[in-house]
Amino acid sequence: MSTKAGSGVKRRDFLKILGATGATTAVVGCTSEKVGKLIPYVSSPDNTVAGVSQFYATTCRECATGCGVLAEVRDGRPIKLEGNPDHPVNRGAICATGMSALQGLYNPDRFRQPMLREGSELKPVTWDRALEVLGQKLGEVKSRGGAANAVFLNAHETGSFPGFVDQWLSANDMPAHLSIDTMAPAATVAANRAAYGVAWPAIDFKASSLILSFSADFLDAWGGRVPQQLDWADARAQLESAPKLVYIGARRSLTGLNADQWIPAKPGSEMAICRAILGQGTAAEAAQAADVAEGTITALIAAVRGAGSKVLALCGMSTPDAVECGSMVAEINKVNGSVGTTIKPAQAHAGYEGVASYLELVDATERMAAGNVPVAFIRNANPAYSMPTSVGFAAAFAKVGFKVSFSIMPDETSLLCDLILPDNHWLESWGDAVALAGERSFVQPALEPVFDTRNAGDVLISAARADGTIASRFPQADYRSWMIANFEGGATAFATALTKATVSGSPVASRGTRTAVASRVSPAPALSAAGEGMFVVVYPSATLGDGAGANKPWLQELPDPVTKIAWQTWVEIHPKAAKEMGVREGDHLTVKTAAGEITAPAYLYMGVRPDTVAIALGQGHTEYGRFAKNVGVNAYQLLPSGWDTSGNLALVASRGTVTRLEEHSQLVTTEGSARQHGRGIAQAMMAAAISAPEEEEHHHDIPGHVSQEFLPGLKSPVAADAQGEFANPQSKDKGMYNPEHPTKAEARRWAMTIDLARCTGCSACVTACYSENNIPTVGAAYQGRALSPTTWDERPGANIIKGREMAWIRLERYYEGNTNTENEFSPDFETRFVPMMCQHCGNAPCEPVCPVYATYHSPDGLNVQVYNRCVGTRYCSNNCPYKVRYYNWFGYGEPERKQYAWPEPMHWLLNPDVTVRGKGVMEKCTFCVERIREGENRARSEERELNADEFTTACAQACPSRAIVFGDAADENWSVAKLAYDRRAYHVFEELNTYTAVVYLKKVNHPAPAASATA
Amino acid sequence: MTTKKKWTVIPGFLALAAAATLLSAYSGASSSQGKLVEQPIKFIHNPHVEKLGMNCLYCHSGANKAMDPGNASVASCMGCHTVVKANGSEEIKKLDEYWNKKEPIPWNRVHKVPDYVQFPHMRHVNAGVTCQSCHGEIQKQGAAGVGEGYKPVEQFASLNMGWCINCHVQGYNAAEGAKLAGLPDSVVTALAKEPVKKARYDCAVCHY
Amino acid sequence: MGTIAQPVEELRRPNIASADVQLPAVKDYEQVDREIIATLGFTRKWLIGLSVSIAAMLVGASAWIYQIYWGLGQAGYEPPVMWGVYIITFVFWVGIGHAGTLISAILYLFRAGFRTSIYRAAEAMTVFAVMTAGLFPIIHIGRPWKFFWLIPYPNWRLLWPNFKSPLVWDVFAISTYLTISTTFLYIGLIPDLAVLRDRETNPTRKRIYGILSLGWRNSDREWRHFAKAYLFLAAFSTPLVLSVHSVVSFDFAMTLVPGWHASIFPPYFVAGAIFSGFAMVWTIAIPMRKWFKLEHYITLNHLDATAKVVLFTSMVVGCAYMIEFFIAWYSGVRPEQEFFWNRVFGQWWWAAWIMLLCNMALPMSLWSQKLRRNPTWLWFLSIFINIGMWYERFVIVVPSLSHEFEPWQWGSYTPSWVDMSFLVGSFGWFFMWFLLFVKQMPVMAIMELKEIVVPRRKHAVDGGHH
Amino acid sequence: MQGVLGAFHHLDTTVHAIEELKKARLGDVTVYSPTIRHEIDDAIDAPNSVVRRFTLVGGLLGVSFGYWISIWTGDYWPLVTGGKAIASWIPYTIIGFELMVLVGCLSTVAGMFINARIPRLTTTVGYDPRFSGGHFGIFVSCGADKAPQVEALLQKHGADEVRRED
Repeated sequence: MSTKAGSGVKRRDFLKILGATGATTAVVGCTSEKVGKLIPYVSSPDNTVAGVSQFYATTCRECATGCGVLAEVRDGRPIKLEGNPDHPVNRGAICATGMSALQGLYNPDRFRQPMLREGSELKPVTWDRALEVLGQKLGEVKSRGGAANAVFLNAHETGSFPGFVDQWLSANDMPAHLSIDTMAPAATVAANRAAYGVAWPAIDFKASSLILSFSADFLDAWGGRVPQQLDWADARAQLESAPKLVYIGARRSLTGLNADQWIPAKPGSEMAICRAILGQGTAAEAAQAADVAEGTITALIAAVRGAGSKVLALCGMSTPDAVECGSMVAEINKVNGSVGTTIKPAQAHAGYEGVASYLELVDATERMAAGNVPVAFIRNANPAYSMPTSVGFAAAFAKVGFKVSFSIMPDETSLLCDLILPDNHWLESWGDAVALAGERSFVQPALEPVFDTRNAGDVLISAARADGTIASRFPQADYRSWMIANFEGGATAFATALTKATVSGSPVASRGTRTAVASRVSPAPALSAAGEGMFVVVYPSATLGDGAGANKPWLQELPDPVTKIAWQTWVEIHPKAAKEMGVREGDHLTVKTAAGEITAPAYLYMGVRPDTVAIALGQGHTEYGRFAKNVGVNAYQLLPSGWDTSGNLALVASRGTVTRLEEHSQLVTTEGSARQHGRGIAQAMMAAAISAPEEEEHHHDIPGHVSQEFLPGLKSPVAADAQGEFANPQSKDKGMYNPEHPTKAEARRWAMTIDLARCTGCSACVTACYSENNIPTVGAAYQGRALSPTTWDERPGANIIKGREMAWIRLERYYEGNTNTENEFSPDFETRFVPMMCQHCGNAPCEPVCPVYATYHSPDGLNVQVYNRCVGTRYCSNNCPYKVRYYNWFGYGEPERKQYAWPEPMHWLLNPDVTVRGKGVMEKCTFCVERIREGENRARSEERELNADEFTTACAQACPSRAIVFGDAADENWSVAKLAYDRRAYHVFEELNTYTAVVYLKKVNHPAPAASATA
Repeated sequence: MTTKKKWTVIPGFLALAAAATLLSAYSGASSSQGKLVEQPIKFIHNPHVEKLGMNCLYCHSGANKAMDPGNASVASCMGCHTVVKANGSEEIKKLDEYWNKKEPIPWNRVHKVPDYVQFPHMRHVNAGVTCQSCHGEIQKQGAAGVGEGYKPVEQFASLNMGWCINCHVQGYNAAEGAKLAGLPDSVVTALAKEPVKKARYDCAVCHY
Repeated sequence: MGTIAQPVEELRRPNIASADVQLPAVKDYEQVDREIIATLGFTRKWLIGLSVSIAAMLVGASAWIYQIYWGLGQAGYEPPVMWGVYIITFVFWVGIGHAGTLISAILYLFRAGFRTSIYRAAEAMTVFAVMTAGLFPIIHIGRPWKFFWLIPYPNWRLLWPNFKSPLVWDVFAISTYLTISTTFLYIGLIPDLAVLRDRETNPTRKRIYGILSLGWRNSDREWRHFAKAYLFLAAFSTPLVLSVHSVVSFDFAMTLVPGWHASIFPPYFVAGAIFSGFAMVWTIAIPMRKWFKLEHYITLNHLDATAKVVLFTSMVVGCAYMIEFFIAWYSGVRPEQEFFWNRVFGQWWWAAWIMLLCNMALPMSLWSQKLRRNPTWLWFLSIFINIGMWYERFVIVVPSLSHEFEPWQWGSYTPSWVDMSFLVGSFGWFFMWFLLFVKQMPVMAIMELKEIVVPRRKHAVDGGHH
Repeated sequence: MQGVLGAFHHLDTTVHAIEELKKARLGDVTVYSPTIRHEIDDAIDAPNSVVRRFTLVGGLLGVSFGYWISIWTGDYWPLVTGGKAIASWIPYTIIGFELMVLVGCLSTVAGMFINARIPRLTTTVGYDPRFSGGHFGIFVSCGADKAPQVEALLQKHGADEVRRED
């Protein structure tokens, strides 16, 4: 099979391939295509009905957590990933990164066929030729006896594949591979191993009453964020008895913003605090080292003592002394007796087993630099990007005799290789994963490969079978057969296991053992309190990770949960420090450390110490596809090559100088004002007030608020609400719809509750909505507008700078307190996250202004937007107090326009149930009306009524906090009907009489657990 | 003073033009009703349906289960046509070719609603709307054979929004649908007594 | 009636003429014909002006094609500011379009003598301004090719427009206004076209004027019905003028946007429209009276009278500005208060102050009679008022939208080069029509001028109707 | 059309001629004047124009159509917007008003056209281009028998020119 370079797989070819191979998944006709063709199957696969979704259980491979996902497959193509409700790890939830795997699958810049280097260029070749070259080169290496010096760098994964690779390597007399996971919190893992004997003990938030987080960003990128968030939200939903969180670190991360108290300790001073807590030092020493009030430390010590075994201390630091500090944090748990209560080593998470240390990678780099490595294999790891530049990986890698890449994307490392044997995406692959010790979950293909790619396992097997000397060790034809052969119970049991979320058991093949690496360079020096310059905190991005997510426009477009910046790198600096330096937001700052320097615009953030700047990883790719290339800067350039005592990279390891440049760029932010101006959008109440009589707190902080009773029944007291008092059979107000109409649609009132006590601001709902509703991403550099007849705005995020992001649901992040930040540093501010989407008002201001009825109120309570009727006056948006209507400024859905948001084959992920909106049309949240209709159709086909909580919206489905509940408020059997009457319920802008169908439940605040008596 | 009232002609013409515009707009002049499309194989419904009594769902199996009715896979055609060769018909030979090449038959679409219309076939079929109500007397298509006088499937209805809405609001006349479907008179008369079936005419039923 | 016996020597007062604005330098009917017809015919300057206007119009036209191809994103819209230069310019031109019908209809009913000399030019200006304004709603919508959906016509979708939407009211108000003001202009033109037909020597032009004049013969019968029809048209146009800008103001006032949601909007907008319309009349009429040598038709008395109208409307507008601030303060509604503070001291403080300076402060100079009678000052003032009124709409549209209820969605706005092309194009389009008009049609109503000129009499009695 | 046409240069002589012609009853009198002069109106003493009836009927038709179309279309496909009544008469008043003005004005113009008999295709008979300039004109529609009498009358009143039309 040969395909020309750059030519995509044509739809017809795709159909043919599938039909011919008769795979379990296949494709039917273009039910949703514009072409006037009606293509049937050649032979129709079992249980497939055109236009009806099937769900394949598989396991997410985007991070080490190993969540179970369901791939929704329509006509042979996955169109959405959802959490698998049966999977013990994620219990149905899913994060933004996981959902965005689809954009990795359908990425237009993926390797489309094998490639071979000819001179300086990679040229497409056939698989036969590629395998021939591979065999030949392997033969050469082995014949020269260089096999022992081969290097195989694999992106970290659990399951059988690592063992399989090591088997293959050992058959070729090569050393075991290195499993690279730059996102793994290696210091924590090392400390956990030392303290608890496992890499990652289970964390029980619910059992705790006081959580100390030493930069343990369990809601951002530290550990398994979906299971952690689920547990955290459940724990916080206990309201009055919820655990309180104290966050200790120089930068307030998303986890920090969810904390009840922030102790802004200087980087490197955490040990002193631990010592004070453990009684090994005094509070005064700790306070001095950490540069915080002594009273705070004293109160903290008292709080920890008071909490006893309900203390949960977590350490997620990445300083040179992180392992030591982690051990001391574990000591706090031990001393308090909370091991086994809040920290459960018995229920370990297995995701980080087998991760190679940074030191091993440095060692391999040094061997390469010395010219000792004859052949190197790379699979989806990208050390040319994700290692401190000072290590010099790229230059070292260039000296490798022959470099083979199995990566799916043309990233910085792959493009240095000589032979590209593109692997299948995990959604096209067979595989397995072990997330919880002893629980195995499977990866199965949800579609035939999009491009001319092959599973790396299959390729390794063919290479081995081509080599007569070792062919006998690989009797199976491909990796799937190899897996089945190694599966207890064989093919039948295997087929059954595929439909299950997890099965007990472990992969048969185990990893090879790697030789320990001796440290040849001294570790990074500890951060000293007395040094020069500002602390430079580098942290993995909550959306892009360490950069692997940067090629996915959904993740690029998703604003960082803390800073709300997208498509950019920024330098966080405290407003006070900025004022002293004369820096305004957006002014370029050069941050220079001993290792290197970067320049990025300043973001004034009150959640960072004034002597610290913070920079996220993830951007600054020089390759890796159109969405990643030349966006932002790479913070790895700042990192010194030193490591901590466990041999892992310390991200917070240096001080640097920060200088202001004359240049200025606008921040690509979705943030308007971060203050509510007393408008009662994000409301909160103190935990103690929940059981207090209701009168005591009632809207007094909203000036101009019309004093009236909260009417969760969504019935307007003033205007004639369209649906009348549907909930009250005695009422004569039957609303404006014909109750006699046979369809009885007006009996329903679709509604939603959002519990702000649960919401963490993680933004998974945003990406879920993009995925479900075909929302275009608009921030890519090619999507900008014309600045003059001849020039285009090619800044990444140009449209977002213009406020044109399309997120139907957005996460607003409002601050309370700390209004004098530019003159004073204070850690005591509160953050409230509000998911804001169309409120589906009973009396919607947007509706009567539309001249063509493109928006109106449907009998079942939806504020409907009819795209094909819309002429685009944008009047509705002007009149929407919530500002949740989004406009198609360009032809984002038109392939012939440069702003097209789904370059081929990305359009394969489009949901056929949702219209792709044309230019000049208004769009907004529909409450996933396509899911409502699907549910109604299903119920109707089965000749029954809808069951309570039968389906939900995409945002609610994904939400790892379970903050969003959707349903029929008019039917008491649905959960939402009960929640809407909660004690904490309120409508946003109730005083405008919009009578929204979205009911928010107030956030619950707790007093600072370690409030200083003097403060 | 004036000799002839020629000027009266001008508003007359204007009125005529206006009337023509309105009429064409109202009658759905933009629709492709009556469209005939050549197909890669001259399929004939008539012998399959009337002669063999095959149910529509045999080939369009999704019609009562899914939004999309689906179309027979080449394999299911071959289920009969490996045996049934109809005296070496050219058209069946074409089918053989597709099967041998393992290629789907690229049928041309006849009935097509725009992308922004979500049309659930199963809701209609399950509600008792006969296929013929929208697709015409499809059982008679191809009665003349594939030779001279062959007529491919024709777009029966205008598929205009007004056409859809009319049925949703006024209700579906089951007797008329049954008559088109060629059901026995007894059924038709029985159905005539039933009340018409109305449906929702909310925009968001079809447009989302 | 016993009029037959009445001595004809005592001249009856014409329909319009109050005695206050007379034309002493105009002696007889023939002079009127001669001097007005002298304004017609092409000149070099005129051709240059026309070319410039057409070039400007083409800038706008190409911008439109460009924008339709790419989408509205090429304009400077920056959500939440979903309306921008197009709506501002729309309201600006609708406002300009108010003076003409006001002068020709309302002042006709009020028998304001100074209207006679200026009403034709003002009415033409109205028609062209409304033609310009009418384009902008189409330009501003996302799918201009679907604009006809706003018009109620029977269709196969069985769908009708939403008559509750202020935009549909707009469609009705603007199209009615355009139709009526065009009709009004044309009806008034018919007798003058007959004059041109009868004086014209070029056979082609004569034929064209002949067709346009519909065979008008100045007969008693024609005059009788003409006078009555004209009166009723004026009577209908009077509330229409007031309604049009009220309806336009409803586009804003019917919403709940802070800064828009105000019951004062209709009178405020109407006053502003008259204000800006008169300014535009000056912008056009002051150079025209000079270049066309019509100073003895549009006398300083005329300018003085119009200046008083401007002074009055300026005070109404200024009062409305102040009332908005007062209400915002008095209401105690925080979003409202914050918005108005932001209007004057926020991001667009300069726009608000341009508005206050041009519309409130500068027109106060008209308290001085000397300045009221100084054409040069009036012309410069008219330019300031035009700018001020454009900014008034800017201040209403942009800062209000950028600073609504939801602080998270507060934003900014910068017009793009495409927006500006449309602004330039709108002036090109307007002046193209106006320039074409002034050289083909009489810029003053010949028939009405004759009405106030003392007719020739054999047995004249001194005094006449003076 | 047969008759006698007289052109006058002065208003007072025209008025006197009209008055005398009316008394003499020599035929239908048509008066041309470059502009409206009430002296001439008074001399002719014609009945009030019927255009006002067209206006009234047009206005009433317009306002009823305006209300009807907005209420009927709202009710025809009842879509609820903003919880407002389907037939909201207050906003529909605007439609009613605008259509009243529109139809009222157009029927006024139609009334004027019909009553004034325009557009007419020719002006040559019984008309002189001077009448749109500085001259007044009187056309008396009469047969050849009465023509000399009319000519005499017109000349007596100081007509600049008198000619017969046929």
